Amino acid sequence: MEEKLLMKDQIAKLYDELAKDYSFFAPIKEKGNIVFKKASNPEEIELDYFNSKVPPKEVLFPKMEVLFEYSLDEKDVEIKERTDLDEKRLIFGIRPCDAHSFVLLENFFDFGEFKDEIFLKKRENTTLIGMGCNSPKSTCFCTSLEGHPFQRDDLDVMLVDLGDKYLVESVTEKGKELVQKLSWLTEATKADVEKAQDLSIQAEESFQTHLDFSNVAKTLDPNFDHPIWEEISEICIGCGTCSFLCPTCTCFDVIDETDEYNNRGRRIRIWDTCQSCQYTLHTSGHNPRNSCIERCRNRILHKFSYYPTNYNLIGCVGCGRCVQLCPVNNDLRTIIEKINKIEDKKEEKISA
Amino acid sequence: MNETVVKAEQEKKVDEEWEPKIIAFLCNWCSYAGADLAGVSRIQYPPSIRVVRVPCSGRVNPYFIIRSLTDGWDGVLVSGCHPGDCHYISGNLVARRRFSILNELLEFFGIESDRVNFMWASAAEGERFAVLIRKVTEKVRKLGPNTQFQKKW
Amino acid sequence: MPNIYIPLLTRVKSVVKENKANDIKTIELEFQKEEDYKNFNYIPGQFAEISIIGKGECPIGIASSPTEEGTIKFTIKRMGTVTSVFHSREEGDVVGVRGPCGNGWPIEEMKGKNIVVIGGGFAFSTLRSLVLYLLDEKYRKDYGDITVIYGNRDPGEVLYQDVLEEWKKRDDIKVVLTIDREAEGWTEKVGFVAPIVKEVAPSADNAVAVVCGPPIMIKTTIAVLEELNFKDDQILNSLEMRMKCGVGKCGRCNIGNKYVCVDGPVFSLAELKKMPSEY
Amino acid sequence: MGIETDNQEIEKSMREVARNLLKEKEVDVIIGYSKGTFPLSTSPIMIKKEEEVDKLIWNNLCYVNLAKYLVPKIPQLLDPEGGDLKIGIVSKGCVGRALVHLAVEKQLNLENIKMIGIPCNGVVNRRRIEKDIGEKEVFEISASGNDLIVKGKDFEQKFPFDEYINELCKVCKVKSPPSVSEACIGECQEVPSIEDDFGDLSDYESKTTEEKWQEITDTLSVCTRCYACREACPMCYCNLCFVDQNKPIWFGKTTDMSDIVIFHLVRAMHMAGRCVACGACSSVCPMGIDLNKITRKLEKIVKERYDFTSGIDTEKLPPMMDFELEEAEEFMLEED
Repeated sequence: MEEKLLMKDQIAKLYDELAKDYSFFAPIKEKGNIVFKKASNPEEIELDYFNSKVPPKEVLFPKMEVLFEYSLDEKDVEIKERTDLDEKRLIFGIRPCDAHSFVLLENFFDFGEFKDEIFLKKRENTTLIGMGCNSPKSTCFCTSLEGHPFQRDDLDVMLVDLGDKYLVESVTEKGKELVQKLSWLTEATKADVEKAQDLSIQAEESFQTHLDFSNVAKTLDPNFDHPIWEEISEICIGCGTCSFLCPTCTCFDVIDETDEYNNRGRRIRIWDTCQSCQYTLHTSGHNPRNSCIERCRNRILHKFSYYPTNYNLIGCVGCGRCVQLCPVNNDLRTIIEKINKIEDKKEEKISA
Repeated sequence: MNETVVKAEQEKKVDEEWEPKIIAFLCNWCSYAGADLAGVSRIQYPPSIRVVRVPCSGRVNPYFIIRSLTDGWDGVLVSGCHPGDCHYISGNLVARRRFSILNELLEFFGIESDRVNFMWASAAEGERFAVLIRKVTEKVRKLGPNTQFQKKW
Repeated sequence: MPNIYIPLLTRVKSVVKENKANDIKTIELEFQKEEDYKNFNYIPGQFAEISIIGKGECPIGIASSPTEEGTIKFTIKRMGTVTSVFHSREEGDVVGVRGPCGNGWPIEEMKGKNIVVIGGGFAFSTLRSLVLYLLDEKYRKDYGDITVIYGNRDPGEVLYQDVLEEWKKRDDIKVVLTIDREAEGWTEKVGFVAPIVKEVAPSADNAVAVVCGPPIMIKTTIAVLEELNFKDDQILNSLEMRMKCGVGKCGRCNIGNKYVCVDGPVFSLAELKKMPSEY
Repeated sequence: MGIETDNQEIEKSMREVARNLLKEKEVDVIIGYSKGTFPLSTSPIMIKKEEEVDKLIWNNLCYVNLAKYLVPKIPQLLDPEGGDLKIGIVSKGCVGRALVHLAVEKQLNLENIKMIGIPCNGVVNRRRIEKDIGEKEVFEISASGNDLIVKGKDFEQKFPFDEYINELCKVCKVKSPPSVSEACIGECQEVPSIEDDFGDLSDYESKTTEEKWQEITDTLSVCTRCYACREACPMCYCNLCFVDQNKPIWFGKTTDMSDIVIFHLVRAMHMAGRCVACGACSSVCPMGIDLNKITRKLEKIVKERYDFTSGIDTEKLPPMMDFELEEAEEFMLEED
């Protein structure tokens, strides 16, 4: 049988074996928040969790990343490229929605003539061991976006929590190789597989949020100047939490940092957000997105209109982070519902 | 004695020669002239300070002080005219309020507030200037090199 | 796959002060490595991310034409942090260049057509590149009549006076210069660009108008061009946007689903009308 | 006390006041709180029509400081000419303080504002509750006696209300807005000079410098530099924040420890004598960082040094706008 079993008390063994070859990233509790961090010992790993607060994009697209370093002297500059991109990484316990976000990120960084080697190379050297969501949160809506709490397509290896053990299923070649290396895994029985299937159905049925995305892109396109944007942005305070902690947001700022006393420096990128008013501010003082209205609109359109147009994918994975963490509870689900209502009105007009 | 103190003691012995580097923002009208007077009068004081002349102690933005620390200066000194003597009437009084709050906050954030020092010195107080520079240098020397707050690369 | 964020290193070959106010300079750069220059294949209208290593980067339109061999030129107005540092650069200083970025003027599609080049102020840099390219003996025969209308606030602000003089001497190009208000010693036209365009009245038949300048000039000029029967797809524009990466990754320069840095900066009016007015 | 039950009276009178204000055209818009989309949340709301007044709610989860909306004028709060609309604003104590202080800083005109005063008995510290229940989802929160009852799938947990409100609320002395002008209607109070011993800080302040650094860096280490604290703060209304300045770049924007500490240190610096201790910064932090200690320290500094409490007096100048010739200067270097 393809499927294997991993006992819960064998996590340490798994860690010990894989941490030799990989940088082992796993959900770890830090100050009450789950985050994906390089685990230094197997005890840190926290697998009984909903989802991490900071999305695992952080592993490949960190909050701060060096683009290149340089040394400076009077008349010369020497540029040092990054050499650490070949590090083999393993993200253990990633949720299917976040794994799907990697597909979006890959699409984005690979798009067009210019390819972001820093991200893509890291992605190439990363293996994803995902974990099915037995109990999705009430704010989750991945099923509305063709996702599924047990979606395996975007993972290399899929784990399903069966209570005292995990069902291990390799999805890609990369995953198969990795599982083969773990020769001590026991065979799964048919009952185990069936239980996993039951859990999958249970999880799917437990979803409370169902949104209709089928017409969102089509509705958004002609409604750029619709008054609904004023309504949506009314209470937004422009903090950018939604985009900082969004698994699919990729915007960054580029900054030069110089250590003048040691004649060296680095050009770095840090996360940025389209919700900040400095984001699009021209040097001349002109700002194309001068108020919350335009900025909120840009975020929604980017995810639900520009993404579909450019990559044929919706730029949202339904993880619900922005819903939970928005300080003013400007709920994305409500926004989508409002957008869907725009069309209803139009249809009424036509029929009337 | 706890471990860190012991370690600091050891380091000090190894680096007996270590001379702190202190950045000094001196107001143009009093303290800078005071420093000048100390020099002209040949009063000895440690060569630890590097002077930045500013128009008034009120010109010293707390950014200057904090940035100096992150850039790795071991100490910061701001000196202006005595209260009431400000060339711009109240610049030093405004500065004093700022410094009082900065001083308390630095301590509160666990940044060795002895690294950041404020003083008044008039143009006639060459002697006082030298004495206080000695005092600042000793204070900072006791703390050792500034590594805690310096930006890590 | 090269790291797209690493600039190629060049050195400043010459610096020319362009205006009386001395806030515009043209900097000529020479690549440190010969092969870098060979790989730097650009067309007029493209831009490059030029950087002072240690200070930052900014997107600047390439002012030189690919026909001017050996070096590339940028005309830089002193505005922000990076451009201010550029103004203090001297011969031999190191400058980083990343690019070429953007689409540039559609020189292939413009073949066989009459070209009307309308520029205002400092935005003339990529137009200089374009006109020089069109006038090159290799390419001149591919294009029809060339009309250049170039407006400025006052005589001291007119850029590229040397090339303008040369163009005026030629008979295969019509050059119209104008300034906003009369000034001593000025013998050319006086008036805003839009009315001058109306006066010159270039024919819209088989023509392409290339418009570049401050927003208000673009707005008024487009109105005039429309009066002259120019269609939306006959009017080309080059947009400005805040940029960081220049390669479509940092996200900020989008107008709708288009990124100005890779899909632009050149858009026809027809394209612009389809895009949301968020620029 | 509590989430729903005892608030009904307050809610009822608040809605009545709001309805009248709108009916009499005394205000054009009411800013208040409405129900959130999941437990432990509430959402600000702007109400322009009388019939929508019933959407207003009041409970112990109303943590956003509504005064924020009055500073960066959002288009909806402006009339067609760009002037100010008359605004009614549901004000608990700290919202009132923020409005008063903003008036002192000439950021708004109290004549255009009606504060609908509400006695607040503390905002539930939702981040702490979330932390304490761990990886579980809350379905319902209610109050019973002095306890908060949090229910979820397969669990029910009690939290003593007095303990699980924000640290700042525990020591809050201005529970309903100060009645400084005619702006205040509803429940308001005369706020005389405030006495506070800042006993809650003594534990921390008795630590050594090194321990303090440890604790501060430990607390701040999860900061992602999203600046939600800044954006939620009613006093952070600068057009260009010091971290965003790039001419020159004073401080780094990275998540290096020193950069993070600087951001919070300098922000604190700018808040001295201005912070109204609403705790919005901590409530909105997505990473759950507790900045309340810093807030308290700021209050303490200005109270002890300059006998000033922000947002209770429209006449008195804030300490950073003022100076005196004779003043304590024990921190200045003196000859021995």
